[in-house]
Amino acid sequence: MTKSMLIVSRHAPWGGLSAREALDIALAGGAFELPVGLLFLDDGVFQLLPGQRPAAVEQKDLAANLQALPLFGVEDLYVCRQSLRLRGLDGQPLALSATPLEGPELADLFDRYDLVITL
Amino acid sequence: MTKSMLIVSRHAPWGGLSAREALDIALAGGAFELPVGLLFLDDGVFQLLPGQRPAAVEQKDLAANLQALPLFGVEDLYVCRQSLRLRGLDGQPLALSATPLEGPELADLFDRYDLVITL
Amino acid sequence: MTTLHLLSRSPFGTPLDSTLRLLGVRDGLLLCGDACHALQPGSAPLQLLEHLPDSVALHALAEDLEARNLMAPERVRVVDYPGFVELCTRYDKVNGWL
Amino acid sequence: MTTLHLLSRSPFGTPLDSTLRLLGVRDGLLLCGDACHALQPGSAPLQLLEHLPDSVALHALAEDLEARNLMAPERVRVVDYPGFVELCTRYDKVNGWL
Amino acid sequence: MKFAIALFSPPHAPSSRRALRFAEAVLAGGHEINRLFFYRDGVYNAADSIVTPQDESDLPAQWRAFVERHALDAVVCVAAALRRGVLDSREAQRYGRVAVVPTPPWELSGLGQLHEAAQSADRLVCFGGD
Amino acid sequence: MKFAIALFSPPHAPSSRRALRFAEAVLAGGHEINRLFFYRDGVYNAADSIVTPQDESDLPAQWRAFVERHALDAVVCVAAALRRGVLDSREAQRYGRVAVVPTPPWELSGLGQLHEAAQSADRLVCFGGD
Repeated sequence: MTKSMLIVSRHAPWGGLSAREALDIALAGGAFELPVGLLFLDDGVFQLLPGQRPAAVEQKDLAANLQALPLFGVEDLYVCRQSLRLRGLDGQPLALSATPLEGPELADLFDRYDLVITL
Repeated sequence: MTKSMLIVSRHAPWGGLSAREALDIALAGGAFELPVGLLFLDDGVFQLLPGQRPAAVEQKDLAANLQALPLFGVEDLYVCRQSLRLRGLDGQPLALSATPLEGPELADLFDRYDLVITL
Repeated sequence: MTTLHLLSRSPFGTPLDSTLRLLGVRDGLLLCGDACHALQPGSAPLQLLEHLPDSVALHALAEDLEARNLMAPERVRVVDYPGFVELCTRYDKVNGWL
Repeated sequence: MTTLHLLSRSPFGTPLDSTLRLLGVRDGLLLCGDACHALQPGSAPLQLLEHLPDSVALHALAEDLEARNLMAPERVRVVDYPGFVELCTRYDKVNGWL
Repeated sequence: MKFAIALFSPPHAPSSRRALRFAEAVLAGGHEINRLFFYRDGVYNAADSIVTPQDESDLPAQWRAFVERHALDAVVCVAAALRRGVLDSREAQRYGRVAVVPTPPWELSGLGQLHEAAQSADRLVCFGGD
Repeated sequence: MKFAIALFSPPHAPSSRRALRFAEAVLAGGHEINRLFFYRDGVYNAADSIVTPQDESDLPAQWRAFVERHALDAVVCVAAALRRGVLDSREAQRYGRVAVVPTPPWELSGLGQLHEAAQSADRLVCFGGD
């Protein structure tokens, strides 16, 4: 029986390798046709903001990796609404469509997956 | 003219190398007979608690390094009182005598030193 | 499906509340490393832990309490490594908050 | 003696207030890296910054704002690397909050 | 039960030792470890060039002895390892560098090995942070 | 003005690149750098075994080129480097390991060099964190 995996990405995109290395786990899971979900939590929500230009700090854009998620079969994307709200981002347009969750919906999400990896 | 250096140690003693590497800078400064001060701030105040037994996690005790400070001429030890208070430690006995400072006294301390290194 | 959540970072350096919000009512929490400082009497993190529903089981790794000269409050079960392994078998999955 | 304080970590991951408490009235602050997220409109860190005395000069590194699509509020002076170097010469010392 | 254990922290982080003591207790408790996976800064645990001060625990040596003694499957993520300078002799030759991870018992491979281990284990336990 | 610059973060942290761009601007502005000091995880910037993905900035190579071009004094803290596996050929020989830091332009030395640089500089600037 194939197990589902929830990957929780908690870090902003250009402050280190964390966001990239979480995405790599998601894409690898998708490439193996595993059921993978991705939750953007805490500073991880900054990955979803449009109009970022990481070339300004000589970093590779993650946008391509994010857009590749559905191509790799990773279609279950979630974002923590409380994390958005704390950062003044609630209601802002996001570059990627992710299901906003809050309160008990988040615990329910954890509940539905067989495995969780937080980065 | 010799410059004075304030070293700000902000991390708990057994959670990584930060506390040890801050102390090493202080001891090296003392060995060169430089005027060095040490401020325990934020989680750094946990370094001052008595009765710790790092052997339980197979780590070397920092107590010897802390006790060595005056021998190396590092006698100006300070602790942030607000950091103690936030951790429920205000008024607790400390293993090392450090001058408690708070509010504008901390900005004054920074002001008095020629150099600051925060770890 | 129940989750055992591992916490190892200091609760004063990284906000604890955003993690605690995600706990399910039947989940468990294991404090290790600097996360054990959350048990410091009179601190805000301890208050947050005490406000968790009774159904959430709290645990702490013995060696990390001993290293830090901390006492566990009555609600917190102290475990050694065999106990840590046993906890992992009892919950359906394990999530490490890095 | 005045100090230029460098901040590079996210203000949501590590508490900003304990650092801001230590600023002298004539000190300066330079936000770089993820610390620039403190300028996010409507966020708590921005409120903390706005409550600093007017005598504390606020700066942000241009490239980090651009990378994050952030606008600096009027009070914040945006600097490039030559401006960063110039700031270091203007203050008596520089303290990096790692 | 079958455990997959992942480590994301370097040997000088307490979570490296914690992961090792946990792994020892897993085997001592009659359980099985189907794979150890080293990702992010965890790849440094396989670096052969680390010199630990004599009076401190030598985690890279302890990991190596543990892996060898129990003939465990110990996989180091190759992408994470390359950018951190942890190379085996094949990668070192390819890029004209020196090898700092010995081949046996360590193996450099991809993230697929993490998923495979997680799929075939009863529990995945990740160690990281401090 | 004379600058002493210390770096505490590894090449894959943004503060490594920030420190380098700052150092370049210091020289471009007609100032002087009396020493670069690499401490804590900053010692990895001198590791010769790091292989950066082709489409990313290769900070260890950029640091090396910068240090060589301007003939700078670049000191790597020996205690921090040993425990992180960053060894020059002398230390590698002493401990029976492979060298992952080339001798020129890098030099392994003690924390006294940080103090000496800070004493003789007009400004000490430390880079670390993210």
